[in-house]
Amino acid sequence: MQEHQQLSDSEITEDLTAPVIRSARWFWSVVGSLGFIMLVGISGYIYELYSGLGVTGVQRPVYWGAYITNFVFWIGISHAGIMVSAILRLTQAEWKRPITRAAEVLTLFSLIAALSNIMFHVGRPWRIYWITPLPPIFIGFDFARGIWPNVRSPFVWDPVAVGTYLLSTILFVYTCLIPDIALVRDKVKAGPAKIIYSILALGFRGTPRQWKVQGTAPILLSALVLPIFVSVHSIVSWDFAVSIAVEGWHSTIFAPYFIIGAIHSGVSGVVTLMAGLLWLYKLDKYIKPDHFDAIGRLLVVVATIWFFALFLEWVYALYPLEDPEIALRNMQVSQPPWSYLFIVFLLTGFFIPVGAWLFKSVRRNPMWMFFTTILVNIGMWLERFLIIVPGLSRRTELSFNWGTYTPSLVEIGLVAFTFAFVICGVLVFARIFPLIPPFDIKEGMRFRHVIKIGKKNISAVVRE
Amino acid sequence: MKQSKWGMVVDLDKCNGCQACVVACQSENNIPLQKKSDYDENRVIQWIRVERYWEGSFPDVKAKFIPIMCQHCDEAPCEPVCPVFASYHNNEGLNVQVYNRCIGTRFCANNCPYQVRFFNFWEAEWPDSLKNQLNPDVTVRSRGIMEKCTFCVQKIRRTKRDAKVNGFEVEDGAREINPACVNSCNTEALIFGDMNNPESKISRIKAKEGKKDGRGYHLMEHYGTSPNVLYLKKIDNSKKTKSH
Amino acid sequence: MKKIKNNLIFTERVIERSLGKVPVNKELINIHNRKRGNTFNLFLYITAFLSVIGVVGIILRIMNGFDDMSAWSYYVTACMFIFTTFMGAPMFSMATKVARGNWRRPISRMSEIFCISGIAGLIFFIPILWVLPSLEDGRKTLWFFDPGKVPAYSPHIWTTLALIGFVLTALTLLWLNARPDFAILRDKSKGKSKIYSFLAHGWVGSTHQWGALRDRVSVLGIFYFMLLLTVLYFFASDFLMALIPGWVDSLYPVTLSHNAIQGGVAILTIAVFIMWKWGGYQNFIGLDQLWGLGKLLFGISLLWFWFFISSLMVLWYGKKPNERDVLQLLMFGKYLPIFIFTFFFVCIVPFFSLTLDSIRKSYYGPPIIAISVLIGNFLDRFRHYGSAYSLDRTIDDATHRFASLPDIVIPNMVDLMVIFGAVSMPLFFILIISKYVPVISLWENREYLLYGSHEKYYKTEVLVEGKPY
Amino acid sequence: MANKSVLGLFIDENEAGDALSSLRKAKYQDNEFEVMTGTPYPHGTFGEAHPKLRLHRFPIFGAVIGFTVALIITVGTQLAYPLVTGGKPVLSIPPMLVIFYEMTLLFSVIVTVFGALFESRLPKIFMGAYDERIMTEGYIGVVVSVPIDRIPKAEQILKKSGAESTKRGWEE
Repeated sequence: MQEHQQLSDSEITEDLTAPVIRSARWFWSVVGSLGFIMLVGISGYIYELYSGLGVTGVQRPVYWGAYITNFVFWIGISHAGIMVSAILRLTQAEWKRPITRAAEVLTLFSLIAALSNIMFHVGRPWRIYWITPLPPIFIGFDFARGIWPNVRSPFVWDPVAVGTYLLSTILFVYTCLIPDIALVRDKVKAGPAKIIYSILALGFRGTPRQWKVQGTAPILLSALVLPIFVSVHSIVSWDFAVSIAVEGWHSTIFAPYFIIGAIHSGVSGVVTLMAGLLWLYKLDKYIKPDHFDAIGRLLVVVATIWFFALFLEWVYALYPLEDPEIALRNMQVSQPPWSYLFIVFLLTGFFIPVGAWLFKSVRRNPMWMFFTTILVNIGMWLERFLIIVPGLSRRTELSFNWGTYTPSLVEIGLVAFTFAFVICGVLVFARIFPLIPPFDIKEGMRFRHVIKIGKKNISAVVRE
Repeated sequence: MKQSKWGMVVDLDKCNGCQACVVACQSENNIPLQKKSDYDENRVIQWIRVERYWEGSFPDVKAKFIPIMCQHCDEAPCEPVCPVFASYHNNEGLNVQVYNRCIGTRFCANNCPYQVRFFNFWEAEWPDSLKNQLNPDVTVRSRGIMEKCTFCVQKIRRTKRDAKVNGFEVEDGAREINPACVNSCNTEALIFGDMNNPESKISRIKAKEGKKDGRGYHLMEHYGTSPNVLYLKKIDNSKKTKSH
Repeated sequence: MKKIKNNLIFTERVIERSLGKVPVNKELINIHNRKRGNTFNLFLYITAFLSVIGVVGIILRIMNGFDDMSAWSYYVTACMFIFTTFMGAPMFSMATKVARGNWRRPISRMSEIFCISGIAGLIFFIPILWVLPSLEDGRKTLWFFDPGKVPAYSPHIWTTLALIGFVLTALTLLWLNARPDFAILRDKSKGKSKIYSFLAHGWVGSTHQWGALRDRVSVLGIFYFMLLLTVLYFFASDFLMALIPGWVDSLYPVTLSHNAIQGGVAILTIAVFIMWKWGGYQNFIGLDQLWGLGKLLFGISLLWFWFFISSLMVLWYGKKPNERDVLQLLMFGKYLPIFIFTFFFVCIVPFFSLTLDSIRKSYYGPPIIAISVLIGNFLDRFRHYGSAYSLDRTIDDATHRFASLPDIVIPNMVDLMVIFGAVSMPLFFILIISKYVPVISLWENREYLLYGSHEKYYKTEVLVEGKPY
Repeated sequence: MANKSVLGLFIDENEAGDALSSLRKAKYQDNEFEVMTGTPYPHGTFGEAHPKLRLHRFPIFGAVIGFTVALIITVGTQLAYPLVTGGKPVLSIPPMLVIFYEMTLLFSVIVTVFGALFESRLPKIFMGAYDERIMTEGYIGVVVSVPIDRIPKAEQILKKSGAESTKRGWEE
């Protein structure tokens, strides 16, 4: 399965630290254009801050709009980063080596993008720290709120969960990064960069004790981060599942449904990132078609389980045969603006990508995987949109209060801001630290064995 | 002083949909002026709104006006979801909305089946001429804050305080304790009172009409929020049924 | 390890491997063919006797009639117990075959042998078809019943079809996996034994046959997983949720399938322990088999808590009248003691004990925890099916809630007979076919000799494992 | 008396292994010499002592801290401000379970990371004798940090067992 060619250590070091030593030709132009998009988004946000939430498309009764959809979408993307790297580390799969750090960095920046969405969504963002369980004493600029947050509200669980997730991702990425910082410290010429890298590397020398810690610590941390990942998206789904007044929200399958959706959209995000890295940094020797093949098979399984959860949610929404629920589902399927979105969502979320992934040639071709996974993420953004907004338009008995929602320019600008922010963040990270861990690839070279049975060569690996 | 539990009765038979209560409420509680654009963008702030429903086909069409305000439910779904305790249930049975704690997450508005919570999208501004008519007892809400009907809690507080200071008993149905909408209703369709006090008008109505075959019903009972506002059906002599 | 001086390239170490001289594991075949000891026969007779009692219990239960559903609560619990533990075990061999862990090889056949318990499940299932009322009584159903278009007995029809398909898939899966072993045993007895030559059905071991075997097993494995989900989906919705008016829990089908997989792994751990302790397979089933099962049991118990908290949080927070009713009925009402025991056995015991290395990584730890999980699993089935079948469905419209909640049904004699019958009939079938199907798959273990071995690596000894495909 | 350290660079793992055994024969204790490699090798490749890690007690320790912090936050805030919301009990269990779960995992991750840094003795200010080529080109370094008088003997042993180059450095 693996057509593999042995590389020397210096060759690996050369290839993987090249982007860190000097920036690639395209680097500043790409980061510049992304920076421009971010500027446009931020100016929209300042306009919203100045004149109030009226500028967004939010109205009564659709009080949540594109920002919350974007928040759930980015939390979804962030999950697969940790899930892919944690599960691959726990099962010690051989093809984990090139993609674990890329996935974790994607997690890091999409989490920050998700948190920034909460800042856009809230009516008084300068008071947002009241949600966190900080003590209600006088903190510098603001009068003491005099009360603790309400622990029974899902919006207090959210910052606790996402904060835990963000902090543990940062610590996780840093512990696994120390050997590579030591490598860059040795590679880079003397100067301010060398001082910073040697401070960050904490004097890592590569003794057997330090390598054994680098072996066991990630496994221990992934075993701890996996439950965090499961709980964060369950809590995000409880933001919607606990409310009884909105049709289509109050169903118990929301926690697993959101998590499978997060894995589906997140793993596709990781595949898009991998294909992007492969194309941008010319890493053909490290990211092989087999990696795409293996992830493609995993995606087919995850997509079918997600579709089963979607089917369950729809069946049990119609099961009690209550009028508001049927009116909502009818609206989603037959009323013009929502029915087009629904069809696009079904096609891009499940049928086109999974249909394509059944063929081995598609799975092994990075370009095809790049486009199918982008389709998946478009579909998943629409899925969250179709969960939040049609439900809120309240097809209930009080028929005078039915509402609709169209995103305004400010919202579109800020959604674009988050996408640009994440891509730019990953590229800047790749510029400062090596995105594919060189020591992992070198370890792969040393552990590599070939078992020759008659004419067939089978790749083997050392298991401790 | 016995603990009081405020509630309201809306007699749909008497309500003729004249919107007097809506105007009274807006002037009493410093509700911002609503421009035409607010109505188009569906962002109007009406703590009490009168909904019109038509029944029957053309020859014998019947109009039905239902004034809907915050029901101050005992098990309000909007209270536990607020992260900053901006909305909670106080000991007088009212669903209280604390404006300076609210940060505008709008979670409570999603959770209210009666949709009686409103959000300040824009900063409210009044022409100078109207500034002195603002009610000093009620905070003027800035933008980004949720607000709703509070049964004119400022009137209840002031009357209870005066009663305690001057030592007289607050008698049921007094004009100074009734909310603005109840005082302004010319056909006395809205009745407000203390449900813990058995002699009060509201508890006598509740006792008489609240039973199985009485005219009383609660709005959207199947949500299980046990609201404190009792609606009395319209009496219709033409039809065989007593009320609809 | 040749090393080129200047750029330090690591050349791959090539290990020559061939199976020519290594004979098929004689010891495994001797253990399989040996005369069964008297303890084995003792167990065989006990389970045979109890299954006969079970059948008698079924007949007695049928004779007291179908109209009083609460009398059937223990019967349905026993039948569901078969489906959610014995039929969950084969999932282990499917999942680990896909994940290609090599520690599964000695115990994957044992998990496939549990497929035979589908027949016992079918026998116990048939009377339930008459117990379940038809759709005319106005209860909500998965098939969105409107008279005339959807037949009144559609839940019954589709569930039986799905169940028969499920049992047949299980049996074919067992036969496909065991076919190479039958061929080995047929050649071992030099063609004399007619059973093995019939069972092997002309297996000659050509590369085409091996390739076909691998594809068929993977396709049937996925088919088995989907059918298990469908069958438990029907059992959870039309045989349970529809009987409690107002219970809308879209997660329960998935929770039931998860409980089935947890029960399957638990009963497999006990079977592996029995094989290790008394089955004579000491030097084939080592510590890392039981350790692996312990880790799996620990992970799945965490999942149990997650499914439980997901549905509890939504129902508890919603506080709608029907949701408060369901919580009172299933958890906090009269069934509270059953719920506390279930939670203790299925979630707290495995979670807190398996975090300790000494219990998880031991021979005796996982089986004991597995027994507590099975007890919890049975109590969980009783908590749901017992209360659903003994509930009287009148709702007084003043408070929109149930008139009265059923209290815990005490099992009478016939119930106990049925429960013992339901537990021992699958065991009886398993003990019978373990005389013919070798309990450790010969060809999978032999395949491992090709891929796994200990090699010298400079100054240390390392285990080298190949990834065949 | 400050330790000085000498570093020997090797290309082949076997040579490094022989250097270690000859150092051990020359009665240098295990904690006085150290192997430095650019990538993780299976343990004992150079015959070095097996490092015993007690990394497993850190997460449990962190979990206990996290649980108590969560207990203080949830029970404390709900009892400090006993406001009834939505007819739910003041001390309502399911939301508290969520905060317990999150805080336990947060503190166990934090303590595990600090434990990992502590176990690998990481914040090491003075690196002693060190060569860039260990990390970048995959050489194997054997460093001996002993009092000054025993340095020349160690350097001589390293050279004899095939070190490509040796280097002096200053230990802490």
